[in-house]
Amino acid sequence: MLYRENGQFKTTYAADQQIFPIAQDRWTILGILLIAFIAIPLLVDEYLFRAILIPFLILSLAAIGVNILVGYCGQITLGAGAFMAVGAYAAYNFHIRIEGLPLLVSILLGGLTSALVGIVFGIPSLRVRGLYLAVATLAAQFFTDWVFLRIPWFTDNSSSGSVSVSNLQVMGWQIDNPVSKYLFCLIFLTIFALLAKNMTRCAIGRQWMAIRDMDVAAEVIGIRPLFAKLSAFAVSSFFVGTAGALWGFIHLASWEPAAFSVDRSFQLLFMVIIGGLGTIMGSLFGAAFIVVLPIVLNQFLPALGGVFGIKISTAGVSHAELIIFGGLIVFFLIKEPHGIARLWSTGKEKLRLWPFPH
Amino acid sequence: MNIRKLALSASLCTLALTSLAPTQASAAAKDQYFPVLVYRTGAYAANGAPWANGYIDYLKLVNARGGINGVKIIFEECETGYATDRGVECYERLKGKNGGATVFQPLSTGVTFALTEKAPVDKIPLITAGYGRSESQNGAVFTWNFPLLGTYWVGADVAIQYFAKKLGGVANLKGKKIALVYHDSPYGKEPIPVLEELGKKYGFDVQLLPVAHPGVEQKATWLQIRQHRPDYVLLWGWGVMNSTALREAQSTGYPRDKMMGIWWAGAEPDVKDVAEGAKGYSALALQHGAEPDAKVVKDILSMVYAKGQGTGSKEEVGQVLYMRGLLSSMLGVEGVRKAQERFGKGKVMTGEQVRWGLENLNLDQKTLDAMGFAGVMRPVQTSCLDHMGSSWVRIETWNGNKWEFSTPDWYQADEKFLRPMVMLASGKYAEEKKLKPRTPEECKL
Amino acid sequence: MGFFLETLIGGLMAGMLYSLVALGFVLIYKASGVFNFAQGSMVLFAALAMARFAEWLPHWLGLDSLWLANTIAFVIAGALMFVVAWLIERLVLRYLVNQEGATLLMATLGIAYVLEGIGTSLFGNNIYSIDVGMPKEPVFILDGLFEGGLLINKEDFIAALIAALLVGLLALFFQKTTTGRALRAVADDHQAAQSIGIPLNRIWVIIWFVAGLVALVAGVIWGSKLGVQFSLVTVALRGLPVVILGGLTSIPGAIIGGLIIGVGEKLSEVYLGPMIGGGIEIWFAYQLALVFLLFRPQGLFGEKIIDRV
Amino acid sequence: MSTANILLKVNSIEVIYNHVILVLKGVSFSVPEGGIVALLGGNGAGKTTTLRAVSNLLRGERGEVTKGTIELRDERIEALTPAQLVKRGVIQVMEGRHCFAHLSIEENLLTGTYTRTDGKAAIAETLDKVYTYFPRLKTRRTSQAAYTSGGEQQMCAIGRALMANPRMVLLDEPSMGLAPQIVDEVFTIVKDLNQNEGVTFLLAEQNTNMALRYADFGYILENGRVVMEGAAAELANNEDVKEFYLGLSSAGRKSFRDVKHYRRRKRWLS
Repeated sequence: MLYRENGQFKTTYAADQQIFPIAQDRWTILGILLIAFIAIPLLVDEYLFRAILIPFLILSLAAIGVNILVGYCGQITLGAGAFMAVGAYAAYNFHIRIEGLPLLVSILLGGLTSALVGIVFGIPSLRVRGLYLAVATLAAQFFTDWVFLRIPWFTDNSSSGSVSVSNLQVMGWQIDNPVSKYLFCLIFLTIFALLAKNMTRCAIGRQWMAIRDMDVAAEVIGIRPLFAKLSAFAVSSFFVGTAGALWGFIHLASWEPAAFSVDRSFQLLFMVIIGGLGTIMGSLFGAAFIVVLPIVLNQFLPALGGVFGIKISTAGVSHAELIIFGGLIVFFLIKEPHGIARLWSTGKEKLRLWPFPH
Repeated sequence: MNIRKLALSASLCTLALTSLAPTQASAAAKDQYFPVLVYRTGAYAANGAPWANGYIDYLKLVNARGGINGVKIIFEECETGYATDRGVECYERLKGKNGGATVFQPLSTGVTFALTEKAPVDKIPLITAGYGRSESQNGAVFTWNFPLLGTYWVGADVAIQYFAKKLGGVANLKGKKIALVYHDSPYGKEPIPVLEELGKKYGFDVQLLPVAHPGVEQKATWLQIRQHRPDYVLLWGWGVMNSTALREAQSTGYPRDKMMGIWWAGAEPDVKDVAEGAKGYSALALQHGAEPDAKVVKDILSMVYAKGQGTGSKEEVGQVLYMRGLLSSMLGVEGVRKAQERFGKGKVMTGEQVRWGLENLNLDQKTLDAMGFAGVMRPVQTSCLDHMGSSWVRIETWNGNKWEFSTPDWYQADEKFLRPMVMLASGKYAEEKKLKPRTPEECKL
Repeated sequence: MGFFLETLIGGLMAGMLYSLVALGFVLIYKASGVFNFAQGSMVLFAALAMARFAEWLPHWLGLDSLWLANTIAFVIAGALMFVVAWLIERLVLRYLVNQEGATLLMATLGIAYVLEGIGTSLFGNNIYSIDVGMPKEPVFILDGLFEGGLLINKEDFIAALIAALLVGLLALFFQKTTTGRALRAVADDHQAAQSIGIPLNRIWVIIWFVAGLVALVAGVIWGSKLGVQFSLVTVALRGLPVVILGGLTSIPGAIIGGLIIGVGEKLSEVYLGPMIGGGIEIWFAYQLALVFLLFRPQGLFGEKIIDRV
Repeated sequence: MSTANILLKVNSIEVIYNHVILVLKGVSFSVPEGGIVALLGGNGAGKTTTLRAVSNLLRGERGEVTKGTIELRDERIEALTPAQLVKRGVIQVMEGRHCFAHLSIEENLLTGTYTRTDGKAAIAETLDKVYTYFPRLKTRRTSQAAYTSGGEQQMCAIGRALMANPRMVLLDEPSMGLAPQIVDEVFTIVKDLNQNEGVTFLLAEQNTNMALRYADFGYILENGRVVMEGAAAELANNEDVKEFYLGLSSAGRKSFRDVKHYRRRKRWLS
């Protein structure tokens, strides 16, 4: 009953083109943002910040990037981890090699470098499609893994290949405690999500979607596949690379190439598919699902076993975690192949009609 | 969705969420809390599990013996899967529980690197017995890392000493070829600087052969070894990589008695399935080998396993990795015991106090004998500036059936050679992090 | 020269094993349009079952013949793979008819996790060996021609023979049977196949079972060579460049692709690796596949991608 | 219509897609043995959904029959799989043809025989018969289906269905995207098959004119409801049908300016 747009009349084009055309949505989003920026930093403890919220924010950002490429432009990628690595190592090199370069600039330059590399690895997409492309992007993954392991220059000649950063600050704001790290990532995510949302609503976004839905047809009506595909690769890699830089700088502070292994790529693809292809909201849902679920299961199962008086061994817990995690993924896909975002919009649809079913 | 379903899922969600929020530190903890990072699943489970069992069994033994001056130990496992981000999550989850963690032992070089940045903030010592970053021996810079008993640089140096001995002196190393087959990760890369330095010093050639995680694909590596016929192969693997290397050596006909493994490549899971095929293969032993006859092992069997409280299977008690876990555990416990001497016997120690204990460890032969470690390890003494303590290495050989010590010799790394490298590397780290190394005066506080 | 030949032979042998993994991908893709990322987990699951039953059976039944124990274990593992195939159809595929490729791919990743979890909790997490009596020691031939002789690995050789035999049998099955044609029809269009009365359910059980058997054979061979352990799941990643190089729908493609990749990666590692630091074989395999793809986007033997608006 | 020879009886079915979208709101009709029945209506009227409900292909589209019954010779068939239905002699030719793109025409036809158990000779005989009805297919037998023309693909799809030796064919939009001449050809063959082989057809068509010319009986669907039914000739002469579906009115062809812009629903529903 509450969720109705009755009485909200659009009198201008601008009003009709808003991101959230329904007033209730606008209030909800505003409320969520307020909670995220003000309530959470006041209420939440350190563990939730470090182990869940910060990884969630950063991986959401990466998932948005992947979603631009996979969900909006239809180019399946299994190399997202590689672009995170490029972003992180590039930002690291800018950070240590150029004295006095502000942190923000380093991170964004990391993203830009990743975008350039993304364009290079996007070139095969002009020729190769679908699953073939997905596997071809794995080439990027394994190649970057190797590069950062083998070429000492990228890791500042560290003997182990592991690098670390410290004393991070932005314009005098020390980013050292969990709250400041959380807010820093949150600001990034908010701005980038808005950016992505708008990008997908304008001409370039429509080009991507045209390419996704039928590239030959899109080409026929005058969309340049070269430009559309490579721009999707560039924008996507920029997002993913920025997320990678944040992952390295803010979350881990010390990392090795294994932090961006092929597992990470799979994880990101998981997020966008579980969350919903072609929706920004879905990337966030997916990231939440994939980040939180294993941790919850890991802690929840022993507790659950305790209720029934069963003591589950650590190995047993991780096996059960794997089984349940895999099972839930399959379950979700069966229940809603279009992802959590679709579930969300179906829910909204029902709410609109409520109390009538159809 | 009907009401029942809704209620059920809501209550499950609440339960899940409450399980997420870690129980906060109770004001006065009564027990000493040891978090245990383990991996019992995944590609490295075969090696991670016995280590973890040894680690926990020793804690159980201490409790059975009445605790640390009466203070009982509680512990909790967390599965990392040998993945850095899972390890970090485990660390964050466990560090604040039960009044705060005593020490962390990640058993992963990658996790160690990540935690090295976090431990100083949380003031929790990291024990990395036989692994971790080699330069963290310098306690002035790495104030919270304790690579007790030995670092990889020690291992590399001793391996070369052993080769020299077999060849009849360091002079004969000249012109020889030594291949390093290593796990392509920070762990595997640790020995490279030392080997290259030593190569320059003695005039031998180092051939680097990386093997990608998890190490099941080594055909090309061993073809190269067959091509270059190095005089010795140094195996720096972990988990399934070790047994694969031995199988490949067998199938390309490289003599196993010219292969030498680091101490993480010298345990039962590495050779058991290759059995006869691995005969003659040697590995460094970080002080101990398989010690089924040690008193501490017998104590564990009688005081823990006999009561049905053993963590793993009985057969594995006393094996190499089990002993390694047990030793690591013992070092942590002794750190607490030492700290109690200063800060109050029978009290629960904080991480900071335990650090003092670890920096002032002095396990002489008498203490070791009393604890049941006679013959397992040699005395160890640490200081504020030396976080490793003395390091002793033996050489064990697989006879097709079990590990045995082929020679009674004990080796020690060449401190005169390694110390400058440690200082250089840790100095670079301090400079990067803008850290001010501790002075001996600060140590006394 | 001798060394070059050795590397070449080593590459061919390794390639044959990759083909075996690739074959699993191709079979399932061909018949159901599902890119089955769970293939690696199926290899692990099958190999674990085989290894553990071969170890347990002598205890349970008092058998002392290794051969008999292995045979029974193989049959049991095969039966398990049938159960797995049936369950996958029953619980997953049935509900995902007509979904997009990405969704199906994700579902197989979910299946992979479940299989890994169940496999390791049932059968354990250590390194187990499968002893099917393969010879381990190397043989040196043509001593006179090359210094030190040519190294031939009997075990590899037998493995390659088995792989080739299996491939031949499967090719026949696909070319000559009605089921084979129905499989291809299903791959093209689930719904149309359904509409003309091809029972998707049965077809899927068949094909997943066949892929399971291929996984079992692959698992036994790899397991006998390297031991059975969790890392076997990564062989799937070695099989991927093979499938895309050979074409997702082509059985001969899997073979040729496997050989090309095997030889390519070993030669590159041995000759190129030392120059640029080593450890290059995995990405080299992928790059090699990519280069081929640029010329033939559907893989060497893949069905032509048909563009009609 | 006497009940004795009714082959298919659909009784007020309701279909919901994705748990929220109600598409059919109580559709009832029946198909007599040996007849050609046409379901007519514009886009989104529910024709395809009705056919899918009968042939049980709804599940793949996340739809389900929530109310009503479907009976084939007095047997309830809602719970059967498509394969079981084909065994009972009911087969659907889907909208948009759906030939197996990578198979040749002949292979396409042969896939239709999967459910048959009467041996190779019988199959070869059916193949010959299909080729006589569709001589075009014979000339293209080895070409890949994807590269044949739309008309050939439609023929291939119908031929493939015939290979199963069906008693009843559900034909969805056979005229879609085809030139009028080809449409004629297809419909003529349908009529021939109906008369010579006794195959019953249930036809969903937008091309009302063409459909009514060949069908015996018609139902008009609008918004998921049957709004009118009657013998084909009767429908073709109905004023409203003429006006709304055939573009004609009593005054002959009208200028577009005079076309009514509303629909007299009351009259439809009365």
